[in-house]
Amino acid sequence: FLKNQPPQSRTTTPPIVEIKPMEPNSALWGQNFPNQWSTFQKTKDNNIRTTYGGSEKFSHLLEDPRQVILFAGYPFSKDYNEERGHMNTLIDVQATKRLILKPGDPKETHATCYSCKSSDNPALWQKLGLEGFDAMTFTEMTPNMKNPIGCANCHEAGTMRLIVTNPSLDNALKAQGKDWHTFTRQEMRTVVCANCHVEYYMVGDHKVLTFPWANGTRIDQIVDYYENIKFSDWTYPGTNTPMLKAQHPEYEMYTAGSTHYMAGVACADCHMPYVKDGAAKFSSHDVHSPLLNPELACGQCHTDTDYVVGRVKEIQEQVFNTKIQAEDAIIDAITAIQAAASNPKADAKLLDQARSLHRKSQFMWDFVSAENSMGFHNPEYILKILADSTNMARQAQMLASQAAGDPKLLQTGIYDDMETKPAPAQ
Amino acid sequence: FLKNQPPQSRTTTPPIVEIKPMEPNSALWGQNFPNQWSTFQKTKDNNIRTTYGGSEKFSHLLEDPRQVILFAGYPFSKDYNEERGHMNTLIDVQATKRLILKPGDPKETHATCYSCKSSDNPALWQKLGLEGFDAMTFTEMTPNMKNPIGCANCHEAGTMRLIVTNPSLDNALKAQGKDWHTFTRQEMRTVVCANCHVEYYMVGDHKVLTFPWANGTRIDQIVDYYENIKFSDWTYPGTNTPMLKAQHPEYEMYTAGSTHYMAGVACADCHMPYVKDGAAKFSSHDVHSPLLNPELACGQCHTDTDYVVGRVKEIQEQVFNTKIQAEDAIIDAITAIQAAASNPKADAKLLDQARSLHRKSQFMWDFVSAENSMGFHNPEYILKILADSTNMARQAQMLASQAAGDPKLLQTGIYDDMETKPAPAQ
Amino acid sequence: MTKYLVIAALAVAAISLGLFVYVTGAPAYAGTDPATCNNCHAMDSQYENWYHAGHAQETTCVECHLPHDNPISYWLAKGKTGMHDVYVFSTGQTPVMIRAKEDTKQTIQANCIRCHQSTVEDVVAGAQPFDRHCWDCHRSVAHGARGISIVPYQDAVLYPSK
Ligand code: HEC
Ligand code: HEC
Ligand code: HEC
Ligand code: HEC
Ligand code: HEC
Ligand code: HEC
Ligand code: HEC
Ligand code: HEC
Ligand code: HEC
Ligand code: HEC
Ligand code: HEC
Ligand code: HEC
Ligand code: HEC
Ligand code: HEC
Ligand SMILES: [Ca+2]
Ligand SMILES: [Ca+2]
Repeated sequence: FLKNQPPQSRTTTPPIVEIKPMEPNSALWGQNFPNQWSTFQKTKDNNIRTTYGGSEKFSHLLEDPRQVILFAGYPFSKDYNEERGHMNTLIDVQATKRLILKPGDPKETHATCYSCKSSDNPALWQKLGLEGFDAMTFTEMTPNMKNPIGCANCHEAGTMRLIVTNPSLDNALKAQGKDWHTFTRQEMRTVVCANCHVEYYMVGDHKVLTFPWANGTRIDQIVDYYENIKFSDWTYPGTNTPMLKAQHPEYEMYTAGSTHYMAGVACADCHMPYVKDGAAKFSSHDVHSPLLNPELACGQCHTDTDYVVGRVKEIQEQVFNTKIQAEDAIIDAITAIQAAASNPKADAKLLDQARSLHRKSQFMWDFVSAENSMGFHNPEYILKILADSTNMARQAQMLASQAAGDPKLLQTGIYDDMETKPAPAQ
Repeated sequence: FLKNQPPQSRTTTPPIVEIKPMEPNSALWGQNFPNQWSTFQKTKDNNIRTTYGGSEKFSHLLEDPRQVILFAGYPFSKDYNEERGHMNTLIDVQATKRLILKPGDPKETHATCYSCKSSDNPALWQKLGLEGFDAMTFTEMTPNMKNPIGCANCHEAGTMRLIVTNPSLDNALKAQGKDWHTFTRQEMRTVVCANCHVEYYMVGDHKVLTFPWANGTRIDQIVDYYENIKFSDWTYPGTNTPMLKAQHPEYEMYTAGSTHYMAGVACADCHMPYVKDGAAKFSSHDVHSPLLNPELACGQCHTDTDYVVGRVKEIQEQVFNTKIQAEDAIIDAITAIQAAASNPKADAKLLDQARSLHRKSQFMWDFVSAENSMGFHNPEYILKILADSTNMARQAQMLASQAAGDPKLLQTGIYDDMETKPAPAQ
Repeated sequence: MTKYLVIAALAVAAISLGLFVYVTGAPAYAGTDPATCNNCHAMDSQYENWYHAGHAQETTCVECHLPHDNPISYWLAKGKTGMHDVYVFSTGQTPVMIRAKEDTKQTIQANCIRCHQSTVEDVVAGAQPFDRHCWDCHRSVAHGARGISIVPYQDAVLYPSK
């Protein structure tokens, strides 16, 4: 019976249909690669939740109302949800209340927000160029957005090799003197995710998508970068702090000397483990929390899956608790700075020092909070960042009190004392 | 291959000499077990230093003068050195300036300080009982101390099985409803170290050695324990804080859900790796830093020794930096509390809250600092403890400032601003 | 009573053996050639990793995976596990991750000690039972790195990069 086994199918040959470069329609690619396509489509309907992640679109603002305060004056205080699978990108980006679509509004949302949401982008970037793409408004771009994320965001048609498709990533690597064409296959299994799972900001009136990596991708290097160009996303109400918002820095966090990264493990090893279809083996394209299929995601390397999943629980709980403490400290600081700022006699120099610490402290907290593994991607690094963030927040509060010459500003535990917790802004 | 092996030294049969129960003289046991004895003797002369540990008897006070301030008013501000191998215990305990030997001095050092330093103890404990042993003064006990640590501290003569020899450990386990006789062999490979590598305090005038484990061995449970019995080691000068001193809590730290403990790894796996004499394996009794022989200590479990040793470096650096930040925060707090305490108008209630946070914050820092792996035994747990410690120290400073109604007490970075750093006390 | 059990056991053994040989139709399975195990791609990664680990020169699969205390238990086990493997495989029930069963681990451990007695008897001996697996420490000895592997076991074909 060993003879009449299905032959080991080589998933890469032979192509049934020719795929043209940057083909946006994943269904066409899918004819050549049914396994990858069928698993990819599962990302549409996943809705299982895990303790801190998973694929259910719950509201982070309702889960943790502290974030309503921390993002006050910024669209994230209105609507900020748990992310879902790759095929939901268009639905979700178009549904978020964070968008400002009123034509002519100086803050009107740009097409930049589509950068990481569609397989139509590679072709459009080639046609319009990065700046041309981003210069358009969100509304102007919408008609071009026919497909969510798809094969073309990660693969080169024909060869199927992994490639950098986002020009901003290409630029960011160049700024560090790196050329992704020289990367190994194993490196690409991580770098391909950096097309999107990275911290970013927008440059100039054309809102050109840029990654703040010129000094490197470690937290202190990114903070320095923003300090040097004096960038800020919004001004915090009452404190007048020029704030920074962090966004899903999975790549920066994971590659900052984490256990797994140092050991040569790639994003795809855990999030796209190999699965068997009869005799054929292929990478699951149903990308989601590895805690939903740990036998596959971790079991290939860890013989005792229950042990490692138990570790994840411990690591995440510890990070979660430390993260909440940082939030409480920042809220205490904000309240003090607001009081000091409204005090005409307050010492301006000390007040500015307080603001600068508030700015850094909240960005460092956000860098952890906006990262989506609740600490697992790099536990020690992340706990260190939270320790620093809390320390800075406390010092910011002290400076505010000194500025106002008023020790009454040193009240702590303000959030816990609130009778009613804040609801998402309108 | 299997035939031409060198003859095997059978440690189990037949004993060359009969060893009487609790025999203090290790040389006698050594006649039966030459390999273990010869490696054990190496602990005498080891003197290689590692980045944060090793066997060179350097002064922690000269390395980090902050600790002179933190231990002000307590003997640890006079003399606190890096520990060495097991055969140096008597030399080192008798040489330390921390002893108070003036007869009749109410603080005169008790024999309790010999508890973990000699293989004469098991016999003496049986003869005098724990309380009888500890009731004697250090000077009175000295003539009985003929041997440093030896076989009798860990092994049962005859069977050679690992046993709990320190009555205080037996009591502490009982207080948790545990009976070490039911422990597995693998558990004993960790528990045997808990005869000594644990946090402890002394009860009553007879200074009875006790481990604060009744609520459990996690940091918060130990803090609660000391809070409930209102215990304190000394009163901090100027602040009047009732302080707690932590001591080498390797066992508590390591067993608090660390990566390795959860994976079933024992102290002896890393600190007493098997070595070969010809073909025969035995446990190296030359106990020291595994970084001095990582190929043996880590190499069998981790095929890539350089990788794991590199990880240790990263983990320890991160913990070290975070630890120093906590020290700076505590020193800032101490300075503020001293100022507030010397202010007659200061609010007594707020001042007491400040003291209570200073007490907890410094004990938690010390629990990490007095632990000897510079974080490696349990990186995440330890970074969390440091984050909490720093957060509490900052809040202690704020409360002091509120108590005195004086924002000038909020000065930070006091240690860095010092012209001359403090030298060990006399 | 026990007499009947023994007979029953032998009967079962005989039948299963017969069945095993019949189903596979490959007397080769009575042999010890690791390549035979590898006829089955379910065994690919174990074969691969065994081939590249320290034991390949000296030690075949069955040296570790079948009891060697006496021929009876050897053939009983060979029939039992062999039947099991073939059954699970040919009925397409091959699990996501293949793991050694508890009794398999005991068999393996006994074999480690059988061959390495002179090396380990001093540490295995003692008043308390030696209650851990050799490969808790020698994680790479049999099938490549264990718990620390950075190369997923099961895809030597698709994933040769490391
Ligand atoms: C060693 C395994 C591992 C590696 C490597 C890894 N991750 Fe993760 N990732 C996890 C785990 C575990 C979680 C937590 C899932 C949860 O909480 O449900 C997670 C969570 C996430 C999430 C949120 C998932 C959710 O449930 O919402 C994203 C997004 C993510 N990782 C992206 C990445 C990216 C991008 C990389 C590479 C830069 C990466 N991961 C590398 C294991 C890994
Ligand atoms: C083209 C941009 C892009 C690329 C490339 C990309 N992602 Fe994502 N990813 C997203 C977006 C956008 C979402 C959120 C979709 C939503 O919530 O609608 C997401 C969601 C996820 C999630 C959460 C899924 C869930 O069910 O919660 C995981 C995990 C993830 N990505 C991992 C990866 C990994 C691993 C890679 C690389 C192999 C990768 N992503 C590459 C943009 C991208
Ligand atoms: C550099 C790539 C990139 C850019 C640019 C980007 N996103 Fe995303 N977006 C992601 C990734 C990756 C995720 C999934 C991880 C997460 O949600 O943190 C995501 C998730 C989302 C989600 C679902 C989760 C949520 O937050 O509710 C929305 C909505 C969204 N993005 C909207 C936007 C908007 C609006 C903009 C422009 C301001 C934008 N995105 C710009 C990469 C990007
Ligand atoms: C989020 C990024 C991403 C998207 C989108 C994506 N892939 Fe992949 N794909 C990968 C990664 C990562 C690998 C592993 C490559 C490697 O191991 O070198 C891979 C591997 C493959 C392979 C090689 C065989 C295998 O399974 O490892 C094929 C074929 C493939 N993908 C087809 C597709 C098709 C068809 C689509 C669209 C339906 C698609 N991919 C969408 C990231 C992606
Ligand atoms: C491609 C191989 C690979 C995959 C896949 C993998 N790991 Fe690991 N894991 C490693 C290596 C290598 C180490 C480093 C420690 C070592 O050398 O043993 C490690 C270490 C760990 C540790 C110990 C470090 C710590 O912080 O406690 C945990 C926990 C862990 N992995 C959990 C997971 C989980 C959970 C998954 C799946 C979501 C996973 N791993 C997937 C290879 C892998
Ligand atoms: C997984 C391996 C491992 C385990 C298990 C382990 N340790 Fe360690 N230990 C280390 C490493 C690595 C260091 C750091 C050595 C250095 O910094 O030079 C260390 C340091 C120490 C030190 C200070 C050594 C020195 O150089 O001064 C002591 C004492 C110690 N450990 C005792 C213990 C005790 C007691 C246990 C069990 C409760 C234990 N260790 C468990 C690896 C381990
Ligand atoms: C009887 C008490 C006692 C027991 C039991 C004990 N230790 Fe120690 N250990 C000490 C003392 C005391 C020192 C410090 C000696 C000195 O500095 O003079 C020490 C030092 C050490 C050091 C530092 C050595 C160096 O060179 O820096 C290590 C590592 C260590 N012990 C590990 C262990 C381990 C592992 C176990 C259990 C297998 C253990 N100890 C059992 C009391 C003990
Ligand atoms: C419960 C066991 C225990 C008791 C009781 C104990 N020690 Fe130790 N001692 C240790 C261990 C373990 C070490 C090694 C680890 C370390 O130095 O942190 C050590 C190390 C030392 C050292 C060498 C390192 C240094 O600190 O300079 C001295 C000196 C010392 N002890 C003195 C004392 C004195 C004085 C007392 C009584 C106040 C005492 N010990 C009580 C267990 C104990
Ligand atoms: C606690 C960890 C540990 C366990 C459990 C363990 N070993 Fe070892 N073993 C080691 C170490 C460390 C060495 C290296 C000794 C040396 O090279 O000096 C070793 C060496 C060996 C060697 C010699 C290797 C060579 O290079 O010559 C053999 C054979 C061996 N072990 C077999 C076993 C067997 C069989 C068992 C189970 C009964 C076992 N080991 C259990 C740690 C362990
Ligand atoms: C600090 C604690 C400690 C001291 C002191 C100590 N041992 Fe051990 N010894 C151990 C541990 C732990 C083991 C491992 C036991 C096991 O694996 O079950 C061990 C194992 C042994 C074994 C069993 C064979 C082996 O090597 O694993 C012998 C024999 C032995 N020791 C003899 C001695 C002799 C002789 C002395 C005095 C010179 C001594 N020991 C001192 C902790 C100690
Ligand atoms: C008896 C086996 C054993 C010994 C000995 C051992 N380890 Fe481990 N180590 C493990 C296991 C099991 C894990 C958990 C991850 C996994 O499953 O691979 C681990 C994980 C690790 C990790 C990843 C966790 C992290 O926080 O990054 C590091 C680093 C590590 N070990 C270093 C060491 C060092 C250094 C030594 C020697 C001083 C050592 N180990 C000795 C078994 C061991
Ligand atoms: C007919 C295909 C096939 C052949 C030939 C085969 N195996 Fe397996 N083997 C399997 C499958 C399928 C499983 C999974 C069974 C399970 O986990 O229930 C397995 C599981 C195992 C296991 C782990 C489960 C257990 O029994 O503990 C071992 C060990 C094993 N095989 C060894 C061998 C050895 C040794 C040989 C050669 C003498 C061999 N196999 C030949 C298909 C095969
Ligand atoms: C049939 C006899 C036999 C069995 C069964 C066996 N070994 Fe070995 N082992 C050997 C021989 C012969 C060598 C020498 C091979 C060499 O050095 O290339 C060896 C080498 C080793 C070594 C040192 C070389 C290396 O690869 O690290 C270790 C450790 C070891 N064996 C452990 C084990 C363990 C653990 C088991 C059980 C899981 C085991 N052995 C089962 C015969 C055996
Ligand atoms: C040196 C001894 C030794 C040899 C030779 C050996 N194995 Fe194993 N085998 C082991 C050990 C040890 C395990 C691990 C058990 C565990 O991790 O729980 C194992 C596990 C397995 C498993 C269970 C799945 C897994 O990977 O854990 C299979 C299947 C297997 N072996 C098949 C084989 C095959 C086929 C061969 C010959 C090509 C072979 N073994 C040769 C010792 C050996
Ligand atoms: Ca999600
Ligand atoms: Ca030392």
